[in-house]
Amino acid sequence: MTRRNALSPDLKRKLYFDMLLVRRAEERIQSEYHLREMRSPPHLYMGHEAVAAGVCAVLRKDDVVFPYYRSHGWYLAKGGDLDAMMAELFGKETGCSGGWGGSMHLIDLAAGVMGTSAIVGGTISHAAGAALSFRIRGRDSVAVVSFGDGAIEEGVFHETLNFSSLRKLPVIFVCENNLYATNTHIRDRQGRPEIHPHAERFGLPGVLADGNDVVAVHSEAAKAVARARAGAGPTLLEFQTYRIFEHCGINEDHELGYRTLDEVRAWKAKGPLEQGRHLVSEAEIQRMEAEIGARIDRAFAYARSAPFPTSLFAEGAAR
Amino acid sequence: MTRRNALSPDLKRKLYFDMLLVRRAEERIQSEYHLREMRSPPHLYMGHEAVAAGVCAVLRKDDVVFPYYRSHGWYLAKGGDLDAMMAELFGKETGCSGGWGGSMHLIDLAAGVMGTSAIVGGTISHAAGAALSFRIRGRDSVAVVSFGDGAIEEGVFHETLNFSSLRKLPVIFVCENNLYATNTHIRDRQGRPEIHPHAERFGLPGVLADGNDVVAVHSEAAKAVARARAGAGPTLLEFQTYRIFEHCGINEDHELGYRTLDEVRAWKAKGPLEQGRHLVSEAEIQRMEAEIGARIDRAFAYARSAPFPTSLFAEGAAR
Amino acid sequence: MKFREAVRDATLQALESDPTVFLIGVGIIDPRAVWGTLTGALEKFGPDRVVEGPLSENALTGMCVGAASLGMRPVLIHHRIDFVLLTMDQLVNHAAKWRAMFGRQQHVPMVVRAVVGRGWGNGPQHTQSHHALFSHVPGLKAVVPSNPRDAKGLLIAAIEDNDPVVYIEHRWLHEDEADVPTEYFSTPIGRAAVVRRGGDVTLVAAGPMVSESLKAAQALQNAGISAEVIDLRTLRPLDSDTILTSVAKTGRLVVADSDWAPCGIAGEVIARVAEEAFDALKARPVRITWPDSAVPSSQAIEAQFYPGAREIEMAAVQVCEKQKDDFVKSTIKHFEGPF
Amino acid sequence: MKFREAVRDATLQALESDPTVFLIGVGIIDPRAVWGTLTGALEKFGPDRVVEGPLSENALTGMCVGAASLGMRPVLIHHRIDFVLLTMDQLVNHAAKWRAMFGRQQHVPMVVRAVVGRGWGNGPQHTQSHHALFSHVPGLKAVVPSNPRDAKGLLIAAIEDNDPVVYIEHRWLHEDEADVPTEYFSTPIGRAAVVRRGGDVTLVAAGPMVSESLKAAQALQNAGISAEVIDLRTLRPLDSDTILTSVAKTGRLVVADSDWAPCGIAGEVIARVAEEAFDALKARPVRITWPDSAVPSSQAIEAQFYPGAREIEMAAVQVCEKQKDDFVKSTIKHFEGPF
Ligand SMILES: Cc1ncc(C[n+]2csc(CCOP(=O)(O)OP(=O)(O)O)c2C)c(N)n1
Ligand SMILES: Cc1ncc(C[n+]2csc(CCOP(=O)(O)OP(=O)(O)O)c2C)c(N)n1
Ligand SMILES: [Mg+2]
Ligand SMILES: [Mg+2]
Repeated sequence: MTRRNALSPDLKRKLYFDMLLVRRAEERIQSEYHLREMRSPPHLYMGHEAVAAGVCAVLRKDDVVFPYYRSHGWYLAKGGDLDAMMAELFGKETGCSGGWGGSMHLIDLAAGVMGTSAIVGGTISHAAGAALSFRIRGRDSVAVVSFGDGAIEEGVFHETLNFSSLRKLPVIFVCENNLYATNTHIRDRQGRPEIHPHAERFGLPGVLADGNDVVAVHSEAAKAVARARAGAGPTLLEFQTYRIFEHCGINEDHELGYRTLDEVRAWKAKGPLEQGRHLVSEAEIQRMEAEIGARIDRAFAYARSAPFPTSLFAEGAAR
Repeated sequence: MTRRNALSPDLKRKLYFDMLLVRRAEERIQSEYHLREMRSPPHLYMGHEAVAAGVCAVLRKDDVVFPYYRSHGWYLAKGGDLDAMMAELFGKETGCSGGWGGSMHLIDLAAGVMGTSAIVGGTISHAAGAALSFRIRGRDSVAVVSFGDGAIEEGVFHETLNFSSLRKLPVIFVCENNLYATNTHIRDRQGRPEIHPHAERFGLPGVLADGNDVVAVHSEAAKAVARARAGAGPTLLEFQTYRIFEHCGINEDHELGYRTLDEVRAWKAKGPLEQGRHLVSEAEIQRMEAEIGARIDRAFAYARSAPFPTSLFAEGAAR
Repeated sequence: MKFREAVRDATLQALESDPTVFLIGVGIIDPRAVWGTLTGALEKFGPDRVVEGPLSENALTGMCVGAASLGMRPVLIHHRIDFVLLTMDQLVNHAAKWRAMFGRQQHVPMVVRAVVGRGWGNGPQHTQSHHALFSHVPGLKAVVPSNPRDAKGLLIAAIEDNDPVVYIEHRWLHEDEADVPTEYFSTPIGRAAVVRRGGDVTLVAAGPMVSESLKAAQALQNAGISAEVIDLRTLRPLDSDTILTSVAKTGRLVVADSDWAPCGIAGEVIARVAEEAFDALKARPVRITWPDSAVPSSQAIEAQFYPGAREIEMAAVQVCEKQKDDFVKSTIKHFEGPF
Repeated sequence: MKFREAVRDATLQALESDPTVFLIGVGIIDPRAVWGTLTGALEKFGPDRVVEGPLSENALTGMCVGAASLGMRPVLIHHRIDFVLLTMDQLVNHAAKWRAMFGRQQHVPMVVRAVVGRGWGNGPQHTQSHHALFSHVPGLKAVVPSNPRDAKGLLIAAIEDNDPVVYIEHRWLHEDEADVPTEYFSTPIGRAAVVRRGGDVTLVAAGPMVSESLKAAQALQNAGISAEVIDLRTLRPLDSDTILTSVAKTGRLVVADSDWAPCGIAGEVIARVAEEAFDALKARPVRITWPDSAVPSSQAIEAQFYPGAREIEMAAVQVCEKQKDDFVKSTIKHFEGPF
């Protein structure tokens, strides 16, 4: 298992690198969005990076993830192709979804990134179905689904927990609790605003951890994945984190008044990159920045020069 | 409050009478069903009588109940019209739903029996909506919904508990846990086959009681209703009970093999009328039997002689 | 073989021949085995491939989408199609979108097998058809067998298909009997069948209305009208060619559908013919559908609800004016229906 | 007044004039106030009548049924109509059945106000229309305003109506501006409007396709074709009379619908005309609808998805053969659309 001091240097680098890659890629999306080349609604992951990075670091290639629409982080951390992701945001034919999906619908089957949904809670049951298919086929792969604190208000969350527990399916439910659903606070939506207690009365473990501490995320994910792989059943992981920018779009939004600048600042101070800073040396960070910068330059160049899909009908639409 | 020894003689008589009325009415349905005059699928309440009788005894006329399709007991205990119920089962124009609903869709608005649904879990959210309307209008009425142990597997149960707790709505959730959904045992359907623990993590109280002990039901219902009326919010009541006959229809069904005759016998032995026997004297029972028998005779005669609805289109259907 | 036995035959053969096929649904391990359509399945294939579901139709549907997107072929079974309304988000927003939304890398080979109820006062919530809802949405397919042979062939075809298919099964037909090949075979999706040849009028129907149309055609023959009868079999994609070819010959069209008219399949057939074979039409096309009402429970008025052979026959006669007088002679005697 | 301001106007006036009216929905207390359509509502009427809902669309819909069955008039608001698919069981199995199933003792005066998205790569799950689904089911009503005046009048009518009404609001129209009476008024449900008089061809449309049809009519005039334009306004119950009267005059019909064709409202209009005004038709009726596909995200192909004035115009010219040559002259110059 992975107690803090037990992390290998490679793992530490990987965890930090994956978080930094997401952060920098989204910062570039932010800075170029005004050019109106990327025309799909981006739900930025910035602030959540530790969750995807920490969980994906314990997954195998044959494990599958079902991210929600806030999926950039999961797509990249699970090994999704950055060029194809940017091409998708640019609406290009070589995008990971051929230009049909946009930012909310990323996929990379080779990397085990299953399709994402713009319907809140839409893929929670998909992950259980994937886990059921592993069971039927006698594989030891696991399925992971991520969703927000609002998604647990959808009935399907409870339906799926029940069935997954009943059948001891190899599925891990990752709730990224960032306190808000769009701009409504969890206390205005839930009778008892805590996520992890929902697990226990379906008969599965529910865990609470700091979602901005990538080491804590990694450690809880490792236990849950080991449990699932061993056939002991599902786990619900609640990771407390925070969305830094507006719900959908590239801007800050404290001026809307639903949250204060102080609250945002406080969370930024304990952000995943800040907390994870100890994992790597200054020199390593320099190397990472250089590599990541180059990758992102290439991805944007690729996306820009890629062709648009030419015909709706070529894609199989009938007149 | 109503501890056993604190029950008034009138209340004791009422509790027993209401249970006996349901039992005898359904026995008559059973014995005459083969005549093929009653052509709608009956979900007999026999075995559950204490739940409806115990809960309805604490309700006011302006309180509303949303029974599920297994509704004969609730309809009668809340004061629904027996003649109109039987006419409905006979498909007659003077039936409580004009012949349009049948056994699964009873209603008596004057008595506060709201419409019932043949969709499992279909009226759980309706009760919360009724409670919300009381809140908006500043009334102190309460809404009660009944449903089975299978209904809690539907997402809407969890969605509704959450919202009701959040808003502290005057609604009481009554789960009649008879161990089976149709012919599938609760342990084959639920990861943790207990109902009342679901309440607590939404922030409302969950109570477990013997649903075949009408005094226990009455006592728990009284607390929950007082709580709701006082504005302190909803309660989930789990009453353990048992369905004596087949899920839908009039026959015994142990020969199907999903449950044993011994199990049925054991539950019948601790049935609601058996456990409630102490509430009334032999002489009182004689009087009740006579009155109930006369009422049922009248209701069947009424139903038989009542006219059929004459035209689909008179009822507003368009060609 | 009976219709329900043909459904069972298809199910067991599919489970036998393809290890990725599994069954899931509420109450499918019930000893009554969904009116006997699954008898023996659990014993033979075990609880991993005959999966009892909790009362969680929405999640079960999403689980089928997830399993199918990983290469399984789930068959989701509902005792009533009315319950499918709890799953529309997964069917329409997810299953139907998965192939297009990800640039055709994903596909969802799942079957939703849903039973339509009728009779014995089942009432408004246990008797709906709703095949029009599924026929509306690109990315879904919908089939409605009218006889035991197609019950087997279309179910196997649905399971083999790489898109989500809604298989609509009318309980009313469960006891119908006919010869059905015992070997594994499939009936192509997207092809209607001309089940009776005729030259004066085209009667189009699906599911339970096919036998009603055939009865009507028989009666029309006595009235000197030769009716061609088309069994749609698949509602989406609709086989326009077979319909248009027939109407090009007959010039007259009556469509019978066991569903409500507005935005229904009967109207769709008429719209296509009007758009694509307008010049061939010699008379107004006619729809025979349900009254615009819920299905009542009472036997007294339920009897007025379902149209049948007589309504089809009468409509056909009306569109074949030339024979109207013969009609009055030939059929008035047994025309005593509600409308 | 802008379309979205008209929606707000109707909402605030209804809350003001009837204490049984309340709003409920996911994110309706958001400072952005559903694109400004609810600005000030929370402040004025408080959290008991502007009820923020958790992300539980299905339960919220059932709560509206329950509250409405006790005499309230809930207005349930969805940021996207796609989310209504989570609530079909409550809408179709419950709200739509309540009046009939209990012998007309119950009624459910609720409004489902649902917004249709379009543009900026919203993609397959945030751009559907689905008005056909609601138009299919007896017991439901469906309205689609095409302009700010009807946006207000139809919303007030929907709230006053004693049956469940689905109010379909195209975000595309939110910024459209027109004169709207400031007082409380309602636009009758079930009545279409003839928004332009003409004698050669009838163009039928709803919602965003109305302005496209009017543009087409303008262009057709240059081609010497006089088009009558009908705004359906209500999809269920459909105002057949207004359509039939117009077609009786013009003999030609083009129906434009922002939805998929199969079992859609355009097909329904054509089916009714074919059935009830067959002899009046001089040419094949034509549907202008969406391609049979999900709505793609990429701007490059999304541009090919939505038909508009040009497709309507071209279809109208085709059904008015006599003017075809004039057409080629008059419109070919600006016909460069995708198809
Ligand atoms: C079923 C459904 N309802 C509503 C919406 C609109 N919506 C999109 S994101 C969102 C908030 C979700 O919040 P949460 O689950 O906490 O995830 P977060 O965006 O905070 O990461 C809402 C209400 C939707 N997309 N799907
Ligand atoms: C949504 C839905 N799914 C399935 C059914 C079929 N069905 C009718 S009753 C029933 C069992 C319900 O069991 P429970 O809730 O425990 O109530 P009980 O009948 O035992 O009193 C089922 C599965 C239905 N009517 N509605
Ligand atoms: Mg959130
Ligand atoms: Mg039960």
